[in-house]
Amino acid sequence: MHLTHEPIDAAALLARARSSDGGVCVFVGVVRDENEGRSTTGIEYEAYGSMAEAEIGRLLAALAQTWPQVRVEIVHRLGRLAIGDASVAVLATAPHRAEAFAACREAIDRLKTTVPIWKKEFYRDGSSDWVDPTRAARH
Amino acid sequence: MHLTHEPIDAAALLARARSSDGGVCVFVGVVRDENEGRSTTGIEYEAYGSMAEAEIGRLLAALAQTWPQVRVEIVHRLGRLAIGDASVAVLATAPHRAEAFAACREAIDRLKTTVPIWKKEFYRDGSSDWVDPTRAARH
Amino acid sequence: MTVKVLYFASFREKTGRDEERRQVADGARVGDVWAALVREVPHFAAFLKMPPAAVNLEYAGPDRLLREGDELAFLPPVAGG
Amino acid sequence: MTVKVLYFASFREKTGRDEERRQVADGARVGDVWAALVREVPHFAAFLKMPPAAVNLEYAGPDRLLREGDELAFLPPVAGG
Repeated sequence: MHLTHEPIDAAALLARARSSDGGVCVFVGVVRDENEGRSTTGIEYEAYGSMAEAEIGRLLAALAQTWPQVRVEIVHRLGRLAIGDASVAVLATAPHRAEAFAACREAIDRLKTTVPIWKKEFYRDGSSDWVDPTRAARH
Repeated sequence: MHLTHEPIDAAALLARARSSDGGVCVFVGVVRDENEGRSTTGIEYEAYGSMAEAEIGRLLAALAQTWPQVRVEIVHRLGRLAIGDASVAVLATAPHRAEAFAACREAIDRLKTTVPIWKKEFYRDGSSDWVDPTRAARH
Repeated sequence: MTVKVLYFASFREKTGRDEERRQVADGARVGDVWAALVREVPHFAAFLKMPPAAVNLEYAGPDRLLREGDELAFLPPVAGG
Repeated sequence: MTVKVLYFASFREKTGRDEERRQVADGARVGDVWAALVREVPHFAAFLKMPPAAVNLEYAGPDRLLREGDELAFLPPVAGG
């Protein structure tokens, strides 16, 4: 439901904003061509699918508690992605823009720390490695 | 350049994100069906066109000072808009998401207070009025 | 000398004009033009202070000196987005 | 009793398996299974503490009691988005 192996259609997501909503905030995460100074050629996303769906569901429920007037949608892509591909899209629509921004930001921040999805980076030198944000934080 | 009488194509805006950017934040302002409790049927946007273009240019220059790695685009629509139409779109792309969110938010906040654009709301009872945010703030 | 004065949105509707050429004294400032408008235009008479103004597409305060051919606008509260 | 243990990403590659059925003692907790894995799997022996774990699709701490048929997973640091 929130996970897909197909390319993310952020434009279609945008088109789903309700007419009663004045502010629409969309965040799209895009595969970069480098990370921490190393040139990358692509990323493979792997998920604990059933738990990731459940975690995103709990995340959306928590956001609805905090911002009852905001509607949030989350789509995360899995599998092998190339540079420039969208890996994740978050849509938040709200009567006013402050809530749309806040909910969108909170959604992507929490998604990145709580939803069981992992990424393996492929480097230009042919090597690859699983990304470990806890290790990066210690740098 | 930043002002248009044509419908805003937020999807086309999204598609212009650079591949080196990891975070893309888009804000779209949509014409609502009510404001401060009054049912609305549409909005007419009017601009001091040449100054609005210049102000948006200065706004973008200021954002580039604050966030040299962020690229921001702004499009504002003018003329008569219906409920659900996009009135403004802001795109901010950046290597990391924190900057994309911050620049996008700052752009729309400053646009709404400094760029000479005005809106006349049309109400369901047939009346209409120019929106005055300074008056609303005193409520 | 002559300056061009522009009116937008509610100011355009209240004054019934979108543009006019005004004769102003040499050395006139933005505030002087506003003072004249307050005397001429009933809608402006109720204003407690000068609204934001722009000279040649940039915001300008009441002390800004005007020059021949300047484009001057008094701006209703902006409400874009 | 038997529980199902899942491995993902780096844990899947290091253990060479994505899923296994393990016999655990009645009354076993999540931390007991981790302790057993630390003894069996060289990669896990280097861990200073138990990584995040999930039982039946929800995060669970080391004291969580296991029941017959539970689905248990130890999770490498997540890095979605």
